[in-house]
Amino acid sequence: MPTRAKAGAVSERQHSKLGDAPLPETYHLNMGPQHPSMHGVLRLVLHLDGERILDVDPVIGYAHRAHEKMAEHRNYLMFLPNTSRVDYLSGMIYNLAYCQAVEKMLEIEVPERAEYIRVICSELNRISSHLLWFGTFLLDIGGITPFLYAFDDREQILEILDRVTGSRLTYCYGRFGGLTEDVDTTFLDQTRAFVKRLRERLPEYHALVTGNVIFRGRCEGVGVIDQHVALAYGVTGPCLRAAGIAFDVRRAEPYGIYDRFEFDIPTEQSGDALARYKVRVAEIEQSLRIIEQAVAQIPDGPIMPDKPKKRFKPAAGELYFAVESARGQFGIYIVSDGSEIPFRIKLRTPSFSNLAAMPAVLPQTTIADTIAIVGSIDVVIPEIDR
Amino acid sequence: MFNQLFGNIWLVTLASGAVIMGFLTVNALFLVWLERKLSARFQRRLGPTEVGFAGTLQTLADAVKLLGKQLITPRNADKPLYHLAPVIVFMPVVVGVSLFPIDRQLMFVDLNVGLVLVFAFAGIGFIGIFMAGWGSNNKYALLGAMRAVAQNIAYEIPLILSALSVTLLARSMKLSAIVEAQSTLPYLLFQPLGAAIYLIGAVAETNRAPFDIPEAESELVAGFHSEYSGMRFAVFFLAEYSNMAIVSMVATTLFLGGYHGPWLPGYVWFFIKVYGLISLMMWFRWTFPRLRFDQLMSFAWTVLVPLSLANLMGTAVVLKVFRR
Amino acid sequence: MSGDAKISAVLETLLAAKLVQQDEQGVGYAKSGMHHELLCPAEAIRAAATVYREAGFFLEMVTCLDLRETARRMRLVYTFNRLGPAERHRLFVDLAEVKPFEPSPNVKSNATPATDPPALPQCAPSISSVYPAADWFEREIFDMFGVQFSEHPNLKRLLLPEDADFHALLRDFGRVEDADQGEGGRGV
Amino acid sequence: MAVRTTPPLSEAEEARLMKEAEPLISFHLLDDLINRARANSLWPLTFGLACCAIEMMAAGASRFDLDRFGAGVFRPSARQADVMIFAGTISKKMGPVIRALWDQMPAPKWAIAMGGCTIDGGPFKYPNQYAIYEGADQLVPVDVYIPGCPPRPEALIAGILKLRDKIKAGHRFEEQQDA
Repeated sequence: MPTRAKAGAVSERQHSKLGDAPLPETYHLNMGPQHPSMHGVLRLVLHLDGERILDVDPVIGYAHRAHEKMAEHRNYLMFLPNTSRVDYLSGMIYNLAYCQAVEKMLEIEVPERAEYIRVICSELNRISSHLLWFGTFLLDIGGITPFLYAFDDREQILEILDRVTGSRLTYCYGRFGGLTEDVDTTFLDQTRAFVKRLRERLPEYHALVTGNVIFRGRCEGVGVIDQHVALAYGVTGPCLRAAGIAFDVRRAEPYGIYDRFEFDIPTEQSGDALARYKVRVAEIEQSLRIIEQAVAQIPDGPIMPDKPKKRFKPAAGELYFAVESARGQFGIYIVSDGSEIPFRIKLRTPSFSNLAAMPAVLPQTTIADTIAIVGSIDVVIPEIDR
Repeated sequence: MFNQLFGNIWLVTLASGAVIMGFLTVNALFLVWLERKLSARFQRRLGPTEVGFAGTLQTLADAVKLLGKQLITPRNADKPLYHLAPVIVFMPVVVGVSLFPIDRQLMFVDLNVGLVLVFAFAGIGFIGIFMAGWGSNNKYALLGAMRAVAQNIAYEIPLILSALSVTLLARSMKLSAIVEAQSTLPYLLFQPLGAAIYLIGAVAETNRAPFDIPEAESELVAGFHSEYSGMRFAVFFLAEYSNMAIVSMVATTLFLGGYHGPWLPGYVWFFIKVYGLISLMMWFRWTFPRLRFDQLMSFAWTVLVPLSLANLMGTAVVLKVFRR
Repeated sequence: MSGDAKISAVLETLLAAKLVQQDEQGVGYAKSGMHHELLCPAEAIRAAATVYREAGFFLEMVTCLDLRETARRMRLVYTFNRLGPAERHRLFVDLAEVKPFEPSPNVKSNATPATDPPALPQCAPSISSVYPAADWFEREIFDMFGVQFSEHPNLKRLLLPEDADFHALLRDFGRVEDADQGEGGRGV
Repeated sequence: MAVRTTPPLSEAEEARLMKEAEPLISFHLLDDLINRARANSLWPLTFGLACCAIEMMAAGASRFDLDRFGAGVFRPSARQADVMIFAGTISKKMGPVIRALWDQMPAPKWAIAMGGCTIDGGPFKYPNQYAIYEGADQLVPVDVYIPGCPPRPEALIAGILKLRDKIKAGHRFEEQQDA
């Protein structure tokens, strides 16, 4: 930085939405990639007038790990561990989504019991992701204690999943046709106990956060993503439902056995940060409902097909398979050339599209709002960068 | 008190300075430890446990470590301002502490305009903060410093207005006289609104959550002290915790009756009240999210300032009508 | 309007205006997760996108396939879907290969193009003016495949460092077979 | 060319020389004190790269509580941090940023490589990969390596305790190993 960073520095930016003429009294602020609120390594280049944002340029790619290139170098099974590292917060959902996609290509039947376990684990994972979001979002707007409460409850989920999958975060639990390990009664008991515990804890969350005047002041009317913006940018997940569109892949094109469960799709109308908060907290409750039903109905039986395939060699063709991850629609686009190695795997990740909408949302807010908005979108950077 | 021990004014000044510095250092070490322990309790954790009994030496370890850290001066910094800032931030604190009556006979300086001096010196600290923000030549630091100055101006007004209504009651700006006037009942009972306004203003004056926007960690990295390392950073820390002690001392003196209290010696009561208030401020910090800057400002100008003005006017009218 | 009617309305518009043609290779939703697979000439993609936009579809994904090895072309894949019961349309846009493909000496190419492909356009028009979502997708494709988009407002690298001198997802970039499998090489 | 050799010293002579070589004033005690302080006050930089960052957060949260060891004060500004925990994959784009951050930290400073990616590229390592640095030690000197993908929070705590022991031992680390 050769010149003094004064607030009076004149902008040289040419792409400003406010016209090409340099504005007096504006400057650039580089937020990230190392910044406490950028959820890892997101970088926002803000064009500011005082604390008011005129324009924003998200810079991504700081966690690019070449998942899609790796897919071209490994066979279908060997790509499995990659999937949960794409979005490590809902790794189970991604892992199982990939399994389901490959199963669809290979026309493998999955046993009933495995399907139920998949639903339970996915929903537990969704809750743990939402709890982590709850904590970090509050941390972003300055509330430190809720973060620790949320992590405390999240640890219960990790303990349950750790016991059956052997991993706390980056699960590799699914296999083509089923799962690696069966669950036992302890797992089901722990899950029931957790559902009960979280039901008791949710009112505490509401008491601490939802009703707080400062919290509402920070979130109400902030960062509105309306239906128009959502449609234009392909925003999905809780951000879309907060804008009043009840779109959930679990309902729109049911996969696995989701059509057997009763659950609501929570929606809000206002599309602001508070609406996104409310939708996510309501989704935790709906996930608890699904878990309850699945635990009650789970049948006995095998968790893998009787004669599991040894070689996975789908016929030449293409497949798009979508699931609802904790952040929105996660799509896997697999192109097979008939060999054991995928020709191409494209991962359509929800945060990529959700974050792309930021240049439409952030201008005319303040720095503090930026933090709240990016926090409320719930981005996972390696999922965007892949 | 020291006047009787030493005749020489210079010796007295030196000795008082040493005592105050010692007190402030121990106070900050204790408060940081207390804050970490308290926050841990609020958050289902343990807090420091390893260094010393219940982690009591943890903050000492932190301080010694910071002493031994490299001091970095950014290449493009405005060096005189950058180096002076920590001193300017910390010095008023030392003066501030010397003004309070800790016990009936325990007081470093007793001035007629004690209250005015306390607020005057509290204002100087913010010059230091602005120097730090400007001198660092860092945009985050500058933003933090600008926020700090705006916040200070906004909150000092209700703070002083609420203190003024106490001086109306006590008819003095001498701190010892204000305390003596509360020998029967603390002014908290006569000035509940003033006390509430003062408490809110005090939290804002010390840049504590939910008003910690000048150093808002999640927004401005570390705010105005983003570029300070080692001991210079420690001085900012020391000043922050000392400032907490000072605003609590003011509140104790103005509203809680200072050293007055049954059974226990005066200085014990004084410190019980001071640290009780500090704990309250810590409780705030670990409970509330942070306000946005414009919300903070509009809260000060549209709510606190009119309220404190009304409180002052009301007090004046009531006193005029009913006293004698 | 019911879902089916909506789909057929979109399709009719597209086919009537000769924006697309039905892809005979389509195998249906059960097999490929796609309701309709359509071939689209590059110059018509923006008009097609406008039709989808007006029918309330959202842009789910844009990606690219490097088919130089087998068909001497790049293929863009656009996926449109509705925010409701799934109605997924896939549009293919074929483009000329970004640079001639030279098979690695270690690899035996099992399919060689029989004839030169018909002349294909070098780049596709950007649809980011219709769907802002396409902005980043197109930048990613430019970054990873080197495919250009005309009239894109800000076509620069998205994921790789700006000084990178390669396009990572091209099939002939970073072949494992070319790598030194000696010390440190783990093989796959 | 003949090699000139020095005659071997007698034992008494050697002892005398060793005694002379001892410093006049010993700062062992002070060194020890400051090393102990440093070892017990390791403030990490708030800096997560990928998956491991979540486990780093978990290590700081309620159940594991890094603050017990004085390592729970995550500083967002590099100027105030003592230890950089590499929590996640280091992409080629991130490398220069990490160098800059490392250079911004005041001495003495330490680095912990958390997880497979920061040790040798971990799961993202394959021949001809283009995206990541295969190990944090390609960028900065690393003091402690913690294996795992991601390592459990207990492992991170163990790593921090290892670093603590390393700092406590100070310059006399080798001496202690001899004894």
